[in-house]
Amino acid sequence: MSLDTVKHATDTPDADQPWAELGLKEDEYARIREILGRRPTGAELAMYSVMWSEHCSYKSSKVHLKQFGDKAPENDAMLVGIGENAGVVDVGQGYAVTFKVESHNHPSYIEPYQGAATGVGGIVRDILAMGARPVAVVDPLRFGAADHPDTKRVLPGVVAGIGGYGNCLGLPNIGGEVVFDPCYQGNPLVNAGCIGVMKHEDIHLAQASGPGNKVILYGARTGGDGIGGVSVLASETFDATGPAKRPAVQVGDPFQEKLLIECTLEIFGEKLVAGIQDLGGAGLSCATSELASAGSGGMRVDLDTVPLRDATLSPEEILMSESQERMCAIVEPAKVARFLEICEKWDVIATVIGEVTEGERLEIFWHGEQIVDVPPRTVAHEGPVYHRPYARPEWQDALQADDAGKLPRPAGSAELREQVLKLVASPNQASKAWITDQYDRFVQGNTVLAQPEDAGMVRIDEKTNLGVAMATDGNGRYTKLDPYTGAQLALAESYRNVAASGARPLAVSDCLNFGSPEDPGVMWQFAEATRGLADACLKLGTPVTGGNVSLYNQTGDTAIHPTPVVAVLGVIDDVNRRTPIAFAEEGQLIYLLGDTKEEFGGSAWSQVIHDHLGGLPPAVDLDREKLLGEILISASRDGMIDAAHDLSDGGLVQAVVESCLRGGKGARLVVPDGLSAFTFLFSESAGRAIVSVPRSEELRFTDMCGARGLPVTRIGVVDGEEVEVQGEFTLPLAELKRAHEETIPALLV
Amino acid sequence: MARVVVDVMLKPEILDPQGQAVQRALPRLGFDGIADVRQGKRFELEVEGPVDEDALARIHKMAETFLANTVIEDFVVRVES
Amino acid sequence: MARVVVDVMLKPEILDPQGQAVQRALPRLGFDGIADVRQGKRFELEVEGPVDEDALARIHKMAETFLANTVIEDFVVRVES
Amino acid sequence: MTTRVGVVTFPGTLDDRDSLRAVRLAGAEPVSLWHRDKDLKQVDAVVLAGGFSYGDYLRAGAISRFSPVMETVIEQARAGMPVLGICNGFQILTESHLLPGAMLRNNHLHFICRDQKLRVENAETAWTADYEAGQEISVPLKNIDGRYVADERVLDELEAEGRVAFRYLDGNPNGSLRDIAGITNAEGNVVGLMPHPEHAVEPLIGTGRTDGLAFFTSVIKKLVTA
Ligand SMILES: Nc1ncnc2c1ncn2[C@@H]1O[C@H](COP(=O)(O)OP(=O)(O)O)[C@@H](O)[C@H]1O
Ligand SMILES: [Mg+2]
Repeated sequence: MSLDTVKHATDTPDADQPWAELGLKEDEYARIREILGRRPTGAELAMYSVMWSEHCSYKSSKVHLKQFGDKAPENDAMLVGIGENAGVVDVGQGYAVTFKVESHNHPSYIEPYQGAATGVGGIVRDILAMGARPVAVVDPLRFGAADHPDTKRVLPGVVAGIGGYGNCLGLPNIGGEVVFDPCYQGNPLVNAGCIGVMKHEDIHLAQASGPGNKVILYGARTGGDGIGGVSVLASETFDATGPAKRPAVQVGDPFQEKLLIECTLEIFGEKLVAGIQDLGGAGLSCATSELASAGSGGMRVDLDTVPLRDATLSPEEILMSESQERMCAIVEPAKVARFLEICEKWDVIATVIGEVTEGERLEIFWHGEQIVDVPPRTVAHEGPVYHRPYARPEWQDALQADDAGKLPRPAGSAELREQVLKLVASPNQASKAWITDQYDRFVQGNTVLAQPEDAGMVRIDEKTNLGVAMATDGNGRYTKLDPYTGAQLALAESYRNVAASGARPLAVSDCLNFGSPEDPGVMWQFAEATRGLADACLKLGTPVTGGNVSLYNQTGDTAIHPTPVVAVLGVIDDVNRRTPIAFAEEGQLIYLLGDTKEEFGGSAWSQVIHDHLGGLPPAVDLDREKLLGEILISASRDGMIDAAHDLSDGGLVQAVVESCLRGGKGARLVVPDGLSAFTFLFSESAGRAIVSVPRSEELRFTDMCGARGLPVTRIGVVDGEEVEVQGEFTLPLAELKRAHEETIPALLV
Repeated sequence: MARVVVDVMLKPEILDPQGQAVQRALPRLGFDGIADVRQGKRFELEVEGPVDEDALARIHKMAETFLANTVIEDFVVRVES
Repeated sequence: MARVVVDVMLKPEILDPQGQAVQRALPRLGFDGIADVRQGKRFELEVEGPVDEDALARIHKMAETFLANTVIEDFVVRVES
Repeated sequence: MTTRVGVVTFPGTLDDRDSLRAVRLAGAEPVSLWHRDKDLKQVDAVVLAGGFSYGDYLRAGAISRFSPVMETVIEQARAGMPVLGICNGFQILTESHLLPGAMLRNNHLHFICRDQKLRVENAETAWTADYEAGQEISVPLKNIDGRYVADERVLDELEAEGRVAFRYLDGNPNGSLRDIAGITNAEGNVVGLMPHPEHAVEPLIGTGRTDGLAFFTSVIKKLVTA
């Protein structure tokens, strides 16, 4: 086939083009022709199709995501907001932190190990591209039913992939989630987040400015990986094989990425780059068009110079390739030599592939002939925007009317005891140590808290002990019952987890996992969830700094539960003041903070005991969350509490059991007046936490809560080797430990 | 008992970081003239009973569904003499 | 260019948990009659120039000092036809 | 004059900065060494840190073993310089034949990260003098290729000569023969172990224990009195 040059395209306006196969709609193709004033070349068509895909252009979600900016709370900490590779916040002492969560859902279903591994690789490069040293990763995960055979295939591969890649990069894994639900059968959710740290002056942006500056591609060679992956995989049908016979799966090389990190940080250290972008989805198409679009001029690229792993690749394929472990930098000519020298030191291949030009066009050449001549903004930032129709599903009312409060409750103490054991042993509530022990949480020597703590925490300055914390949460069951409230609950829980660790919540990233946007019901869930999240962020004062949307998570007509996963980043001035979850000191008093109501909709109890999902999720009170957070942070700062654990799915009893097992100490609990033992133990009312208070601090602590209007109830004492609910039952720690720890390994061997 | 060998290699178009690392190390060790290295897996199966067409078909199936992930890997089944 | 294959297997007396894990999984997947599975590595080398005795001797040396760790592994060098 | 302890960075080394920190906290001067340099910058001792040098491709430690820096490290180790190999460093030491045996995939096939109890069997090496023989310590363990194997003859010899330096307690985490977590050469200057003492040097970080610090104070003492 002869080369489809710009000239050839101009001369053959009526040539047939496979725009539909590439996932473009008729009107989109027409718009491309209009923008260019001619038909696109094959390379241009490839670029537009991939950049205008749902995955890259956010065309279905954009109109809703706008709220995160429109309703953003005043926040002096925000240094870089939505739109860059990741948001950046000021954490004091001259430090800035960048963080983000992304999805790699579908690839992880097809090839669990590589899909998950490259998910980690991708998010780490995003963080690196901001100028930061990556310091930790987190991995919120969702799988099908725990006992489904396919979960046995997918879960171990995903976990090994996340571990295999993250461990090899030397990034401590400090948190995440593992949730099982049949709704994720065939559509597991593999989200991965990363935190990076830099000094303010080191912030880098993805823009190509300064005509004459060189464009340097560095890292791995370009191969045929994942071609069509972005446009086809993340597009309408999952089983389409794409435009080329190339593999849709990328294979990661964490070793190469580790070199890329160290090499890039050294380059940053010598201030050698004017702009930088990682190569992720849509590869060079994305990097060149985004850099040029965000910059001041145009760009010219010679594709022949791109180092290839496979010499047979066509120019279109080179542009679309999603080969991993690559970065693209804009470098002043005088600094190129030093740049290349550092790359050589780290055994990283680096090549000048083009330069920034005076013009306003992105021009790409192949064998001396021009194959791309486009206005970069139209590719990268001015893609289509859909206002998809949305409508509250017909079944929503019936679902909400199916009140979980009406479910039969345990008849007596014996049954209550049995249900507690069943709950803590259920796959979603059981210990995830079998999984998290496959992740290095110690590397870099700065990990203060990691799993199974409420939030992960790392020290970022050894002299001052400044630290950052992160938690990720999401509850698809709550969100299915009420998407607006469910999204707010995800934020509230994550916020609460960070505060419980002693850190001050600062900012938010999110990964919005939903079904097909072409289903008006799903679109309604999406609209409600984003509205809920934006409203709640405004109220809590924690702006969304960036995130990711994953749509089409569905099989046939059946979508996953809407699953917004929310990551909250917090800061702590002195990590010595961090609060662990462990009840470690006999005789300390256990207090319950917050109000407990009859709230069982979407609860773990309703799922584990009755396999039920219905009613309304717990009510959200964001003022209360804020107050609870302030109390937890003050109490930690002033040394009033030795342990804190937030209450969420599984309710109070789950939290008490976890704190007891973590500390190796039992607890004697008294059911507060006015509550049934059942409600006390299993209710999932939000805005609550338990704390353990040294006797010497009791008055000071309760006075503080009283003065600030936070309900505080003394519910027991840390003591013995069993969990006792007075007048109801006792459960030896050893029995609880077995129940809690044996489930996951038994499911997966 | 007969031995059947299943060789599983990454498809040619798939990145093989291990093979690359090995290849890059060779010149440093004084071994020149190796243009490419690919690293794969070799499974040696001890098969009970006769290795007839039927048995081979079953092993083929096993390789396809379990020993190899055909999204990224090719495999070959051979009877070892 | 000629292809030389180096097969590296754990010595028989060394425990091979990977092979064992594969073998244990087989009956669950409906594959019976496999008495033992050992998992090893296969290297495919693309050799520039003629694969004569000299070249083979060098590859043998490479396998012995580098591709295999002879404390735990055995290897075989073969020219692929 | 302060003791200078070098920490080698290979491509893919991860725990080099942690080891440098541990050296500093122990009171010595940490010195970074680079895999491409034969020059050891006049250090008095060397730590081969943990990580995935060369991605652990081929075999853990197999490619690093042939780096320029290792030529000098091997030479100096033979001449008596204290060398500590932690995790990947231990793997490099066995691949270099400075220590006998080899490291294989864990018997359960998973990466495992946990707090690991050990018994110090030999408190006379350059790196363990600040422990008591028989002392029990806890330090993090994290690896996927941590199963120590050697043939029976070598194992018997190690036991007979008191060269098993550390043994796993409370459960063997990976199938290492005879519960061996670490060994020393006959002279006691070269020590390798899979667990990570450099992650157990500060009260707040990691497991919150400082049981690993004595590795680094031991070598300082040894060098000062030497
Ligand atoms: N996939 C995972 N990776 C890392 N840590 C995880 C993962 N899954 C769960 N964890 C950790 O296990 C602990 C318990 O998880 P979870 O019950 O979801 O916490 P919470 O209910 O407080 O949000 C937390 O410390 C969490 O970060
Ligand atoms: Mg929590």
